[in-house]
Amino acid sequence: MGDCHYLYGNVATEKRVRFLKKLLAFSGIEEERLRCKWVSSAEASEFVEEMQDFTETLRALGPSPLKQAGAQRAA
Amino acid sequence: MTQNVKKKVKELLESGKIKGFLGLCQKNGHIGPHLFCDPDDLESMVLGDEERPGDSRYPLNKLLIHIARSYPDETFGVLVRGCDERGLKTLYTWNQLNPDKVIPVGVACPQELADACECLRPYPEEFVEGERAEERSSASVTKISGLDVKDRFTSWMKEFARCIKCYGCRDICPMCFCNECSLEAEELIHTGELPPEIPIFHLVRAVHMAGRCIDCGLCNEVCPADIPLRTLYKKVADIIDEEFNYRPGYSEGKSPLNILGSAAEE
Amino acid sequence: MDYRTVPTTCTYCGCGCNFFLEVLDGRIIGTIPSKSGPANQGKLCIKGWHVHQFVQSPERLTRPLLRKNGNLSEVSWDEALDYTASRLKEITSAHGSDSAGFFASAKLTNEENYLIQKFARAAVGTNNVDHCARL
Amino acid sequence: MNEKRKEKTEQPDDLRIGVFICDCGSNIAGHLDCSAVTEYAASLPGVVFAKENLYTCSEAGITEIQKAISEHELNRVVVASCSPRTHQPLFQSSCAEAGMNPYLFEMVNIRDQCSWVHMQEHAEATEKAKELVRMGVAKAAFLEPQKDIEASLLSRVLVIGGGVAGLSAAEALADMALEVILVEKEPKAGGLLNQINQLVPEGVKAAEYVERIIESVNSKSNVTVHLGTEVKAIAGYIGNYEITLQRGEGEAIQEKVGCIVVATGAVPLEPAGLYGYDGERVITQMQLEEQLLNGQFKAQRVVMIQCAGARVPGREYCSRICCMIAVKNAALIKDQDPEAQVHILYRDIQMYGTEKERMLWDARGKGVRFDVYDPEKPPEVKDGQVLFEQPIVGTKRQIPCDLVVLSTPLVAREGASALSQLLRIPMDQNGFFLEAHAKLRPLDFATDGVFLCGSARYPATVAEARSQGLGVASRVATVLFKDKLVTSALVAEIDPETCVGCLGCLDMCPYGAIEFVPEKGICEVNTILCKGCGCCAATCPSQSATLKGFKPKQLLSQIRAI
Repeated sequence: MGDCHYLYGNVATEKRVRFLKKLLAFSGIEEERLRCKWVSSAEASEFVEEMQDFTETLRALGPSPLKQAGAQRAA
Repeated sequence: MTQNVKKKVKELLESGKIKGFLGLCQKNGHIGPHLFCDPDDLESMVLGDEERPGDSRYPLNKLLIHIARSYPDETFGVLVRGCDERGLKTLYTWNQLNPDKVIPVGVACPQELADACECLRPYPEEFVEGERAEERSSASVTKISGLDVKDRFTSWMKEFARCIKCYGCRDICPMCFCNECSLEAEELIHTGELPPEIPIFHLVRAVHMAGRCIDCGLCNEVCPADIPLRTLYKKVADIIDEEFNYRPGYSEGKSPLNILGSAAEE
Repeated sequence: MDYRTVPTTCTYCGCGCNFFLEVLDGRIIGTIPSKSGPANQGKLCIKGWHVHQFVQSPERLTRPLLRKNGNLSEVSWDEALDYTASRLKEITSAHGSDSAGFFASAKLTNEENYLIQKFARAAVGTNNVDHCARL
Repeated sequence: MNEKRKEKTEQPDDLRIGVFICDCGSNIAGHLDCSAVTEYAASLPGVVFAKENLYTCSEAGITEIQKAISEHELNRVVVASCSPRTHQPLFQSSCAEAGMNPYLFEMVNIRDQCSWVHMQEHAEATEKAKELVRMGVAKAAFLEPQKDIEASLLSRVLVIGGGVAGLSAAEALADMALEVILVEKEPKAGGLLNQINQLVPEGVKAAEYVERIIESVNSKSNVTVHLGTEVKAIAGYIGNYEITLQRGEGEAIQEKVGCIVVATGAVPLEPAGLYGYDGERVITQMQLEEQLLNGQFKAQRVVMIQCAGARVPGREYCSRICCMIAVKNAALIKDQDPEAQVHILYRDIQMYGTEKERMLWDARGKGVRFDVYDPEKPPEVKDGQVLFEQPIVGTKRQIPCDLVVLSTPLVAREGASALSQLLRIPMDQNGFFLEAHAKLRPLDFATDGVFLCGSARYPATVAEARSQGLGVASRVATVLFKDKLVTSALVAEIDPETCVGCLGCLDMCPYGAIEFVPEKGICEVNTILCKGCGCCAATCPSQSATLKGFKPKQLLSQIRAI
């Protein structure tokens, strides 16, 4: 943390994400759908692992309730 | 019930400490905001209770911004309840009012109002009228939090679906002082839709309330569709408190989302 | 310094919502819905919330316009009323009373709306009366 | 309440986009179908020209772009190839040569995160490349022409700190014919070297070494040295700083400089309460240096304890130089009196480089005893003895001694945080100044125009401080040897019409580039200081602050093209 090209950019992001996750949860959108991780360009394997894990998480959660609601509204 | 406020305002006006006092008065059968400038003209002053306590509250601190923008060198008095005072404090941190140019005159809310508001602090730091009522925690938030995530979603979707996009929640909000509003930004929210893009419209506003909403509840009161906005923003305030130990109007200083780095928080 | 909140009634539609206009030094700067307004109880629609904007809009018509040689031009009330009266007379006498129609408005008071229908029926002699709130 | 100007979100209708798809030899074309991507690009809205190149960055590729700009009257160019890090500047300047505003160029990376990571998935990689190109084209449609920002530069440098790092910087800068103002807080330049005995491995007397540099600096007509002076105020930004210096109670001195070098050094920890430190029987290496320097050293049995007050909770870093100093002094004591007993108790020995490693073996050869101790069970100093427990074997040892020397770390100066606020430069958790990048930009601060060298950054040896001082001079030269400062136009801007002066952006700016203008009641961006990070744009509640080249419209068109 703080080790950001723009000095404190990642700290600011982290704060917003912490807030947003809880707001999403309260609004009925699973907070697992939002994820924020820092992976440097030298950590290819971490990145791949993270992406695969996130894809798995999303797959397990199923389509977003927003998508379903949107489809209903459009119908 | 207004004797002490009137006395205090009379003193302030006569001593020349304030140019005017922004309070409430009864005129033409309506209770509404009024700027009292003459110490002999305080007869019509009321505290905003028509049928029930506090049922005629107005965003006086927001109106004060309008006046102060044109008269930055004058000092004004303003009627404050607990929430209004929190509003003032927060507006100071946002540079929208100058604390040296505002003299608040406080009233404490009766228990009935504190209960209805689920208010964490239904009184200002100092008050000349009323008695300190007991604080209330937010049962409405607890109720929604207790729902299953799917039910929470369905319930909010139902609420948001009633929105008629009147922008009343924003227009009445004492913490909404922007000239240009994200709720009207085409890039963020599709235009020409009613109800406005669900749930983006209301969640964008909720995000903007983070570190800012002082829980006055006026948004909820002006909503023609009775969307429980206050509950949503109460939760927003709870989250910021849980995560960063900051509650606008209660805590000192700026919102953690407006402070660089993490040193200043926690 | 002159700051007032002036209670008034919305002219947009026939609901009769009450609000205060915030007036600072003679300029309307904001709209505040009246909590004690029996029709709206502190609520407004999007049009009502923005009343203060149109009132002072530079594009607002403040004087009658009359089309002369294909162009709209500002004229006095007398000229406009004289012209309207003479054309109404001409048209109704040439084509009958039902050749004229009257369009009332939600922006008028009850009394004004009463007058316009009375004028249509009693003075001109037609039932061709309609109202924008019917749209 | 709101009279918003509506910005059109439809694409501008006069778009003429050219797209260039690069094979990168076989780097891209070997793993996806570049021809298909080119064909697809040609079908995108606004695209009037699409071309596949073997190497877009080659002479031929560049000529191709320039030719297309004039022949097809392109007003946007998108290159889909490698990382913008590598070739964006080349492509931009090539577009500019062909008469197109360089800010109307957009780059798409279909190599690093596309062809390279999907080497076994030809079809999928092709589809992904198409998507990426579509996003790039969507953004390009909303790009706006910009003008580079230019500002003047003063060819003068302020060096804060007259230790070996600051002196070396001043010396080198002066040799480059730049005007230098050197400020030293103490009445004498030289810093810690004034208290040190001699330097390793050459054995040069520290005072002589530093005196030579001081003389060299003093002899230069373009250096002004202010001794006993402190920096009181700093205003302005790269190229144009206004500084206020204060000598004692005297009158303030005003100076103007283009760049600032921070060389404020560090101080040895005063180990109050550690190992019975009393300054007589238990002293620090620094005090030992003074004894050796003044010939007052008399002890026969010496025990040195390493990491005294270092690498402990609250001060977890390694001070790097203490092992070397201990070994140096131990060897020196043995040289003076081979009969003397010197014991070094350490946790692990850190000798940097082969020269220093040699010193360690030499010291062992001279009979200096080394014993490791467990930080969980640090040695005890008691009644003229040092007690410690040998790890692994667990034997308790007692070493009688008449002098205990504590190797204490260098710690950040107390004044560092004041300077950090003056210059708005960051410090790490230990109070040392934080460079822009430990490996790529070790002598720069993230703030342009301010540089860093010596122990103010991290404990450094004399040789390191000297080379950092010289290095920093060349960093300054890269800025000041230009006629004017030219910076990217991709910076933040604040709409004066809609800003309400809420200061939301001001505290979020890591570069101090935002200022509140009370007369106007709004905030303004200093375009020279702005680095285009976008914190302000993300914070502004009214979207009055935006980042050029990354406006919501531009980013969202890109995102929505997925």
